[in-house]
Amino acid sequence: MHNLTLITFLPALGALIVALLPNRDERVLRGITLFVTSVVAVLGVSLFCAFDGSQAALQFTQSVDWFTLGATSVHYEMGVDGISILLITLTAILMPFVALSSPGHITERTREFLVWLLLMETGMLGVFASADLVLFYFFWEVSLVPLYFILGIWGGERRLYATVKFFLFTLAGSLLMLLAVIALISQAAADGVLSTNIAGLTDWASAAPLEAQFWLFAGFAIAFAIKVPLFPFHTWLADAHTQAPTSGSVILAGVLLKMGTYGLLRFGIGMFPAAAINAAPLFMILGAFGIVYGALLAMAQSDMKRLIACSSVSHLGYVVLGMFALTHAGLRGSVLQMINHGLSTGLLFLLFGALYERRHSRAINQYGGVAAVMPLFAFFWVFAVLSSVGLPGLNGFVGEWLILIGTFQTSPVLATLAVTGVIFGAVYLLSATRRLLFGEITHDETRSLKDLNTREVAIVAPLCALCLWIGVQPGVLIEKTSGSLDALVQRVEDTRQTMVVGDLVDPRAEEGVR
Amino acid sequence: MSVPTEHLLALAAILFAIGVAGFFTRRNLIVVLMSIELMLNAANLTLVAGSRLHSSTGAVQVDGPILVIFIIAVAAVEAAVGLALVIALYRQKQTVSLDAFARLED
Amino acid sequence: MVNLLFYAAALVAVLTAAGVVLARNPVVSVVSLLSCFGSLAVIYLLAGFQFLAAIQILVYGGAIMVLFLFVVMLLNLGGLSPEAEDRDDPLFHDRRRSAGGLAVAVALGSASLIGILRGARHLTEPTNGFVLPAEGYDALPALAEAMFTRYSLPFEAASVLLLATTVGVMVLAKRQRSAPPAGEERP
Amino acid sequence: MTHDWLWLIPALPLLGSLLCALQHAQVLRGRATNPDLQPGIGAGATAIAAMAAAFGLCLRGFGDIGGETELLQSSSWAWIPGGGGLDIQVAMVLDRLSGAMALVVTGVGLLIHVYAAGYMRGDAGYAKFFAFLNLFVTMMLVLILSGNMVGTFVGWEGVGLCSYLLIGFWYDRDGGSPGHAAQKAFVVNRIGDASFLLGMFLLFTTFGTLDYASLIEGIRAAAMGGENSGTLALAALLLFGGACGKSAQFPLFTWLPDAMAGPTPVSALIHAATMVTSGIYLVIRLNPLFAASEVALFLVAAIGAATALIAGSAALRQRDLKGILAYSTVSQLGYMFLALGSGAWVAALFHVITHAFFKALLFLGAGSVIHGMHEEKDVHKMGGLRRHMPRTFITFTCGAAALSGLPLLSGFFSKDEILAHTFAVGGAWWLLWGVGVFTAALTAFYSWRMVALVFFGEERFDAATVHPHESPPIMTVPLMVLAALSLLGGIIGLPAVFHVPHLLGEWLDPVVRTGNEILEHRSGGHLPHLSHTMEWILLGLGSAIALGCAHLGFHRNKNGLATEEAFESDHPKLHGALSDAWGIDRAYYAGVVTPVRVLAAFVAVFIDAFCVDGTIDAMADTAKRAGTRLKAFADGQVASYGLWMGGGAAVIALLWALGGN
Repeated sequence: MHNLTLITFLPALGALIVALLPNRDERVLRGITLFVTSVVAVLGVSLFCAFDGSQAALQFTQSVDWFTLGATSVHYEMGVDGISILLITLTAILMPFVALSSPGHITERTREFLVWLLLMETGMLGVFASADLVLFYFFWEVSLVPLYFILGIWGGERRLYATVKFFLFTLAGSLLMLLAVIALISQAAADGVLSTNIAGLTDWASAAPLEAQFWLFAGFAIAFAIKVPLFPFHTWLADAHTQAPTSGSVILAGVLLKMGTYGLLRFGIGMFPAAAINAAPLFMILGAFGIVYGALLAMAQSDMKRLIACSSVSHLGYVVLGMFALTHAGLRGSVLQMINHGLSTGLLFLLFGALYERRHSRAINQYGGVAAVMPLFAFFWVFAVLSSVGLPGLNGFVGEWLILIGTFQTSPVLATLAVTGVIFGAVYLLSATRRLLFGEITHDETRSLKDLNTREVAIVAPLCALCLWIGVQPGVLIEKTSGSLDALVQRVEDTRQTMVVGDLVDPRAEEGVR
Repeated sequence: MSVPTEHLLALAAILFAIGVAGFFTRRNLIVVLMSIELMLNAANLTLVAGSRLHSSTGAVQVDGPILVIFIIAVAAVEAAVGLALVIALYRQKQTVSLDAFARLED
Repeated sequence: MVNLLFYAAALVAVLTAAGVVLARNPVVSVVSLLSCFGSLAVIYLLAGFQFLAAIQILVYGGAIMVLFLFVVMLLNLGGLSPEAEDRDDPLFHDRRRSAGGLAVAVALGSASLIGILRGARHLTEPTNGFVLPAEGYDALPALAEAMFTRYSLPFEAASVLLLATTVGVMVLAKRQRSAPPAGEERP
Repeated sequence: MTHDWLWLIPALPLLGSLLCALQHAQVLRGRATNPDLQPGIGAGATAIAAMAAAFGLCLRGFGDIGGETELLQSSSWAWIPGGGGLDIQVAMVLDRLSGAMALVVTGVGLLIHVYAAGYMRGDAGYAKFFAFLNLFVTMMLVLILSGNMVGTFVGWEGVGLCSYLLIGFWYDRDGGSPGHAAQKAFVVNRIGDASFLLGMFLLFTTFGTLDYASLIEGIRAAAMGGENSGTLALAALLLFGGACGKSAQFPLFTWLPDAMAGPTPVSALIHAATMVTSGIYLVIRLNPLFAASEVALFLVAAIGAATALIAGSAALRQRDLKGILAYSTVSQLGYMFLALGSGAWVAALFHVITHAFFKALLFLGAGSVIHGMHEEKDVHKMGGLRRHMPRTFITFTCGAAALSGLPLLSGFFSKDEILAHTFAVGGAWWLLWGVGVFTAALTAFYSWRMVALVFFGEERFDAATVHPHESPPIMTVPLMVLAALSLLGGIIGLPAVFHVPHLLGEWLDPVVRTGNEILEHRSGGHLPHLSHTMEWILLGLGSAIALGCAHLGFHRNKNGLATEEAFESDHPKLHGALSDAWGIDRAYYAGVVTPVRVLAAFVAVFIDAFCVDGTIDAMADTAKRAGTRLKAFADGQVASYGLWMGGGAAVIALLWALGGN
């Protein structure tokens, strides 16, 4: 029942069916897609429920020999820990809604779109579920391709520029990571670690000499930083988000960016704790800077999708900041914030997508007074905005709060800088909301807008409910990840103990030792 | 015959160079194909020279001649296919000049 | 004496090879090449490879060159228009390319020669001359045995290749004959 | 023993809010486009019932505490398991402080709900309004009743949200200015909230807990031991920053006058009686923290006095009836902080309570006037209304009298207690006392100017189009109740010279004991104290100033606009500064808002688009240009490809031949 391979490859199977089905009726194809993604969602949730959060070890593991690279054997190995279980569940839950939203904005080449969508899900689930480095890299690349097509075929007017930019950026990151992967595997093999199993490599890498750790960490970290994206690698995101169709934006914000933060956590910090401790100040500064920088960018935007994209930069700054605070609270908040950002930004994109389908304009000043004609839309929009700005009681708050308090424990200065993000977040999102929803109706086209229909409500209402539930009961999620994160913190602390206090250690680490 | 091996090799090198020159300077596809044959023969000659050197101590080794035979077979194949293509191209463009086939997609 | 014969054959081979490349008329090229192959066959024979010499004459001279000649004839004596023939002067038309080609050829040739001459001292030539078995270096029994044992796989591959070529060439020719007019009309 | 029914206090209004929201959804579904909607009283009744039930529960809880049990506590809600010793569990705690506050919130809130049921009748968003209003009360109760700071923060931001929603309730009116006002309120509140967050983090890293009970233990130990004094002062100031945002203190008060764009009951409930007092609540709750630092205390008092003066003077020249009340509210909140900064915790809460009565009354009365005048807010276009709306007139005047501190009314006692305390602290506080007294004079003046302009003099409105009328009983009855409370509310805190017990002081004693002990400890064993004679003198002075200035304010304005116009032409600059609240709002725009916008544009256009993205595009362009150059080599000539290949081979061959052996 709890079979990772089944969950991962079910969408691919669905893609095959959709691709080969002779039936040309789009509704049937969409129905199949929705069904497959829903089944995956159910499986994902049941996996989530069955997961034991108090354990740090991988669960639901599966392993089959795959091939050998020289003396090193590569396995097809799947398994989830407390971090990936959340992201798998998020992916599985988000996809049916994306599939359900697609009739609104995908009107041509539907079959192809659905095939890419399903393949994408397999890629993303695979990234989170793989327990072998080579397999991870394989899925990482697999997940890249479908978005390339979704962006390039169904995107906006400047889609080619955005697509090429997205592809080049992520490819550059991937190649860097490939280098690091190869270096890691060969160096580990030289030490007699003859398997690409992530757990085994982690054991080797975390005990490796600092210099080796440093270079490998740099390779992985830059690759993931591009994906996250951290300043200064963030510019692809705004273009990609702006040009992508709604479903593309949702997947991008909801899951794909999380691959970067997930990687940073699992491979950056998990594998190379010593290097991570040394690099932590840099990443914390980048994260805190990203929060403010993204917020300032968002304030200056007149294009709603671009604004949401810039807010993603800001939100992911929180994730990175909390992660590299390397405290219990910071890490928990960081993981939770990944989920939260996926939900609330996904919601914003879905909602604005619904509006875009009606008016075909992304410019905020083309709207105004929408609340009067679309009260339901206004309700859900404000809800999503509040979730995004971190209102207590909704999901965003818990993550942000934990990140901030975790950061405060290591660096009060950066926490103070990050707290300004709380203010700026309110400024740009509420200002956009005001210009979108409030005031008098300024465009006649707005007057005839229809409120959300049943399908659209069916997309956003459950996600809003989820936001509320996480805000009220975040413990359910946090408990699942606590085992893994505690082990991670333990590893970091152990590393601090053993690290020579001196040349390469920053003062903070010395404090930790003390 | 007591010609030193390097003289055979030198001859092969000269023939090969002449083949290369023809290959690069001529436009007529048929002549180009012939230049290729010339180069292949130069290669054959080096094999023969080497084989003679190795077998000269008494223990005959036939690897060289066998390779030559294979090369001749492949050369025949190449000539056949090449010439068939030449004919096909000629039918399309009424010429066998390389200049006419500059663009790969044509 | 035998050596002298070799040098004579070598000279003929070089000259005819040059003729292949320099002749404007393809028919002349074909005939030159034929003579070149003939002199190479002589050299093989002199070097003690009777069977190869025979093959050289039979396959190259008998089959391949006839094929070339056939095509040249079929394509109306070379198939080049007079202007194209003018342009096909290997030395004086399009000097840039000619110069490039010649430079490459000279460079390759001289590199090979230099390499050969510099490497010659490492060759361990038999001190008391070449021992030539009566049946030559490519005695048929040995050749056949190797061909059907150690080299059976390449041998079979070669036969498959030949078969495929036969079929392929026929298809190429056939397709051209029954090709739709659209293909013919293309500029 | 746990009292889980405490959860019901916030839960009931929440339930009411949900029911109202459902009704609103029904309205939308049924007749979403009909503007002449009359949804009846269903939603209002639901909301009022929820409020009444909550009030009842608060009363019950209030009755339970005071005897042997000083506080009731519910079982906790396991909220955020943060790991590493951070485990947030929120429980509802009803102690003497939260009990008193909850009683005011639900009691005054109940009256305002009743009033609103009449005021909002006929509005298309009737049910929605009550959904928001009930949600607000929920959040306010969460703020008050939470047993730890995180729970308080939930309510803290929650009331901010409801304030946002209610200010922007009529988002499509007045050219969208309510939307702007709502946004401003939320953002300015968020600035305070950010400060609150930092203060909370600092307390957590210092004491390892966020539960009030254990925090106060920790602070007490630290303050008595003289440890961490810098940290304590910093935490106090950060939390005070949060309080400044929520309670509209200088320099963060500018949102409150704008917030009057919301419906009037909202102004009464949120921006006068309850939400804006949460900053005072927080300081009283953490009184040991503030008591531990002289700097923090003085800053609180100084900011309070400055705010009182700035806003009190601004109220003098407002023409918008609600604007006068808004600035008055800011000014009175300043008084409360002045009290807190003088260590007069009880006096602050006393003023919170009396202010809730008379300011709610004044706002509701103003609403009644505006309602009767067909949404006219300019006091210059009113006048002589006492004949048209007698009940509103009488009650409103009661409120104004209490506000201006006429002797023996509620405002008199609470304000006097504050000033007496400030005076008693001495030192630099004497200056603040002077400011307080001056502001008291201003208060009396503008209160009676307002009464005179609205209800006396000739009728300055166009009688042909405007027909002033008295409001229905559903609106006037709450006014009467509040008027009674405003007049008599002072009895809970009579001064010591009257030789009767200070009821509120005795009641709150357990809450403020620790703070007072720390104050005593710091000042070497004696709390500031006034002799009875001095207290009599201060009382007399207060009465004289109030009466005199009230007289001045009333008589100068009761006969029309002559005084107003004369002042405006005589002192145009002063008039401009006052009606503009000393230009602080504009200074904000010039000093903060515009620079941030410019910075954002600079970052977006120059740094991001030009520098960062430009670098990347330039890299791409370079690659492209190089490609264009290299394209020349790929001319499609097989021969030239071959030539290149051959050339390469030749070079390699030459290298091989010439190099090595």
